[in-house]
Amino acid sequence: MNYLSDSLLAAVVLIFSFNREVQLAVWTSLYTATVAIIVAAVFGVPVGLWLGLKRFRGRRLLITLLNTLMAMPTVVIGLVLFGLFSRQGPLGEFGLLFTPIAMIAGQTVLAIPIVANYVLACVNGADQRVIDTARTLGATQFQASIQLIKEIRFGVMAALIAGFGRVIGEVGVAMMLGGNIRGSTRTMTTAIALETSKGEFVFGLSLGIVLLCVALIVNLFLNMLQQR
Amino acid sequence: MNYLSDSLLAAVVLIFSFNREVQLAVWTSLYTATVAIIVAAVFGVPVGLWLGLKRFRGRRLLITLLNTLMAMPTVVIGLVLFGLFSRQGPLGEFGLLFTPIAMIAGQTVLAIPIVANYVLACVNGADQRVIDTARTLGATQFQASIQLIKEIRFGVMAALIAGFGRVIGEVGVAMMLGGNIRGSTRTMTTAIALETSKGEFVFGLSLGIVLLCVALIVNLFLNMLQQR
Amino acid sequence: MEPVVSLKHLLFTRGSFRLSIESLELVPKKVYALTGANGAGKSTLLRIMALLINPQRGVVQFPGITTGDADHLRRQVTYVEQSPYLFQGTVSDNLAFGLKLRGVARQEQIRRISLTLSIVGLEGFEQRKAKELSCGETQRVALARALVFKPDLLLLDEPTANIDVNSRPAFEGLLARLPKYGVTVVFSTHDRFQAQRIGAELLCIRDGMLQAQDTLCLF
Amino acid sequence: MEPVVSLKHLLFTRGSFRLSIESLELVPKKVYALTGANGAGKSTLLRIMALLINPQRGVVQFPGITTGDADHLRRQVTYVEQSPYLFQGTVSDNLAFGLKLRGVARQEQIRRISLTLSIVGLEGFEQRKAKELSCGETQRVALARALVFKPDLLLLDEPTANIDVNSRPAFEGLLARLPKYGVTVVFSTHDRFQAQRIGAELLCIRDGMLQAQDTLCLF
Amino acid sequence: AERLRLATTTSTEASGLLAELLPPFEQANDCKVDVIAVGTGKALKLGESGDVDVVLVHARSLEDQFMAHGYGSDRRDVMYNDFVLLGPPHDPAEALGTNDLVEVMSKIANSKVSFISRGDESGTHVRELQLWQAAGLVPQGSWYLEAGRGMGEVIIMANERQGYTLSDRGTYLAFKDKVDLKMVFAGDQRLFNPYGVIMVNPARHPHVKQDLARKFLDFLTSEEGQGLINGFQMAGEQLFYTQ
Ligand SMILES: Nc1ncnc2c1ncn2[C@@H]1O[C@H](COP(=O)(O)OP(=O)(O)OP(=O)(O)O)[C@@H](O)[C@H]1O
Ligand SMILES: Nc1ncnc2c1ncn2[C@@H]1O[C@H](COP(=O)(O)OP(=O)(O)OP(=O)(O)O)[C@@H](O)[C@H]1O
Ligand SMILES: [Mg+2]
Ligand SMILES: [Mg+2]
Repeated sequence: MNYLSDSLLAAVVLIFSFNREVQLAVWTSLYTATVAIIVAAVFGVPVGLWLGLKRFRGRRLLITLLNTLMAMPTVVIGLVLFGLFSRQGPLGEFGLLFTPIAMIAGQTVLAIPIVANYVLACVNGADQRVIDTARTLGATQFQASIQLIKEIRFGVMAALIAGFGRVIGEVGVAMMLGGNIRGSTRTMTTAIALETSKGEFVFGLSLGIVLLCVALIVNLFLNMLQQR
Repeated sequence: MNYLSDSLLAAVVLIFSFNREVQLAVWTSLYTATVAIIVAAVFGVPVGLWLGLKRFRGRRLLITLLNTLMAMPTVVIGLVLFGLFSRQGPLGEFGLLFTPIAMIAGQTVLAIPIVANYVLACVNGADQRVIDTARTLGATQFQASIQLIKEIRFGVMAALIAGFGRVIGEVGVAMMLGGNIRGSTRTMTTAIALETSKGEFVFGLSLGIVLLCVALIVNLFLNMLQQR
Repeated sequence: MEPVVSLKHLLFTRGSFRLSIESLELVPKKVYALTGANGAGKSTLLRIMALLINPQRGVVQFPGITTGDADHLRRQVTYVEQSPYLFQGTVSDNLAFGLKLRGVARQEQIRRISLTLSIVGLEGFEQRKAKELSCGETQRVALARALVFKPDLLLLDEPTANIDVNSRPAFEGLLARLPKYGVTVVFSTHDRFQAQRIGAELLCIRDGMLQAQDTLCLF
Repeated sequence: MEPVVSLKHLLFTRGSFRLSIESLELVPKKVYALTGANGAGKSTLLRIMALLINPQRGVVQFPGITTGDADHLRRQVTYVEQSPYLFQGTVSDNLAFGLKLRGVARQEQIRRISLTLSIVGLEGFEQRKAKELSCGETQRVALARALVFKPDLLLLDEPTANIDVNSRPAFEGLLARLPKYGVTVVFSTHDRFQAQRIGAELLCIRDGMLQAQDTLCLF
Repeated sequence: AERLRLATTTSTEASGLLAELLPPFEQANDCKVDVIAVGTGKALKLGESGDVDVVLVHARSLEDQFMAHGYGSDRRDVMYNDFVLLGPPHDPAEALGTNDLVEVMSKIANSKVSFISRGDESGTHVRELQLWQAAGLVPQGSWYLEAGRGMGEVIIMANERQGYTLSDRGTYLAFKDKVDLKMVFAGDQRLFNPYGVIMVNPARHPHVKQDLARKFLDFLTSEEGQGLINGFQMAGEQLFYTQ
């Protein structure tokens, strides 16, 4: 087991050495994931609310499709967006491939079904009287939905946390659309994948521990926000 | 965009050609994910219930840790279990590395936090009176929990679906612990990764579409089960 | 004077339950008491009037209230459920909800909230957590939450069922006084003498139909 | 005869609310009526007796019921909440819950369920969905769900609050008859004459304390 | 049937060479070879920890280190192929037509057209760094992208950026029709790329299937094996050569 303990030790050393490259990768991971989760929330939360509240034909089918999207491998999302962003693709002229923007786009696509699904589950679990009560007090459908979000805010927060975790820990999209370019699109996860492919297991694992520490700090911070 | 439409076409051809190797990969993906999610449910559902029902010091910290685990890159899980299963690791003598068992173990570890978190969110959303009502009718704590699970069964099902999707779509654990051995541990996702690295984007994407079809069928089946 | 609400050729069915009302017009600034057995359809009728559920057939109109759209209408018609839902947060947050929607100024909100709370016998409850109230207190808060913005039509579902016996006269007095402030009240009740005490007009549901208003109501 | 439940030196506080009971013993096969203002602590006391919440101080014992452990005890003590929760599924599923736990045979379950439903005035409701009942129907099902396995101690929180006026005599008669079958009943109520009609002994909570049983109860 | 575990670089698996090479061996010895295709570094690591029986890689210096540490018990040269320099068809750095490798490298560096480096310490990457060194250059700047990815991915990136890169011939042939790149330089001695096969040391890892592993080494270096390697073609070109 000294392989695992070696990694732990290396992680501690890594954290306190303030290695420039590691810092940069942490930063890239953090800001792409943050932007992606914000954009995903803008789309995913309303979708989840809508599927949770409205009753219409085909609703169950849509939910099943949403569930299916959660099984989408990240590399497939990468492939599809690659087709969009590549030189020959419809958005090729903007030269977005292998930039953080392409990564963020992919991560957003990845996070939307997760956020939507989680919010849907929360809406299903929420007290059925919330919307009615708000409406009888004079709220429009939109205002009532906002009130519902407030009532299930812990669930929505959990949805965003789940999505954030998924995005910051994923590697397929970041690799495929970001390109793992040193100093620019290298994230913690692509760095880990790289070290692993080099056979530098201890270093890869210690980077993984650093990533988990970063995620822990973010979660502690969100947790603090929640408790206020 | 004919790269995307080509892939769609190729996927259709692929499905109806009943290619042996693809069938085998589908099967490997399916059964490892299924076993993993069952084992994950055995651990994850009680953890989620426990965190949702019991109030104790350090509970919020545990929940934060659980959230953090969701950010764990699959390759890191792969690395850690590699340390266990490798010949030099504590379980090395069983020679489990690069077998489906190792893959299943990794996928289980991956799915547990997801299932637990989702169940936790459902318990938080559930009517607070369920447990009390069951207990006043003579149920033990355990029987009352079972009743709670029945009441939130859609949420629990959603948790399992989310976990299943995550597991069947992941590639890091399958690569690292399974080894992508043709005819034995090659799953749909590792096959996609392989084809992508070969530059066979169309084939990779069409495999991705096949995978999504498989996931869709599984979800439709679960959906049918739910509606009965 | 135009009726506050008028129902015509109304039919509502759900499973084996069936509610049908040929015609009903409620006059402004009056109090109506709705009675009927359990499962007769009192709550259903109130929910229809509160625009929460749609009848399969027939029309529900509010000629005396607004010519605006449904969203305008909803600001004037409110409904207090039989087991009301209070929003998370404090009692004050709950009462402020409707006031905020109507753009009432902060200071005025505070004044009105404390006034209304004292009317329902909950002085000083502003900062209590809404989810930690007893049943009767919850019912009072829900009533206050509706009263605070003075609706034109107030629909109450068994509002005094869980109110303690010493406070009941005060509540009945309150219901009786509301028309003076321009509020039309419809409340359901199982207490056959309550309607008399308040001087409310009886509406009695039986066999899925409204009984003629002059027949003896057996509930 | 040993008391069914005995409370000693009980203190329960929550925020500014405080309930303290020096000593209370309930004799078997009697009916007790619990009264008090909204927020007086009726539900709290019932929940303590139902073992749902623990007092900060004092002991709750059930000498007349069982010498077994708490799980045994829970089979004999049951509590019907003020706004009861019905499990998903049918009315019959709800009633079967307690019977299954007690290992009652399938046939016997069906027999008892239909009998109990008719007692609470819900003949033929077996296959109705529990979540789609009116308020009064819900209250009846919850009562039936508790009655069906004949507990030793039955704690009811305002059981007739939402019951329609024509059915009330039947329910009061039922409560009055239960001791004959060996059931001790404690119910809370806001109807000061109900206790008299049933012949129940009055327990009156005021200022966080139980009033002496011989003083005049103002609720 | 017995199973032999072989860790190898992606190039041998992806090119299809192993699909030609393994079946005759498997048939002759009634066994199955489990191929784990990973980067050279990881392949050697798997050998080091005893999780595979045989490794087939191309990184001479690392292989020698591996042997020196006693992780391997037997190493043999199997075959070689070569590296080639790829670039965009219009060749903005005017590398085409130059005969000197060093000059080509400086031209690319001076043109400031993108150069995509593997950046993953693979055999190819190590060779690339040697070439820069030979040219007396330290590549840096926004034109020099260190991708940290596999060969195929890097070719795709070079294609997208219309830049230059160094590739092994096998992967280039596999990608030739998929990308808009052409070979701008090849054939220099310094682009020689030998593959070696190593049997993991049974003295360190007793569970290593040494008999089968030895047979595998023998087979690869036998006349039959060498013949299969020489006969293997991709896109009509021979890909690997034996000594
Ligand atoms: N969601 C629902 N789905 C199907 N049937 C329902 C639903 N809600 C209520 N019902 C049925 O409709 C009928 C009328 O219900 P309603 O709640 O209007 O009765 P009520 O007069 O308010 O009774 P109570 O005095 O018990 O409150 C009842 O038979 C009830 O079982
Ligand atoms: N979860 C809680 N947290 C804090 N305080 C609570 C909680 N539940 C109830 N209380 C307070 O405890 C007091 C007693 O509540 P309880 O429900 O026992 O009253 P009650 O006599 O049943 O009243 P009612 O007649 O309205 O049902 C009330 O002042 C109430 O606000
Ligand atoms: Mg009702
Ligand atoms: Mg109470």
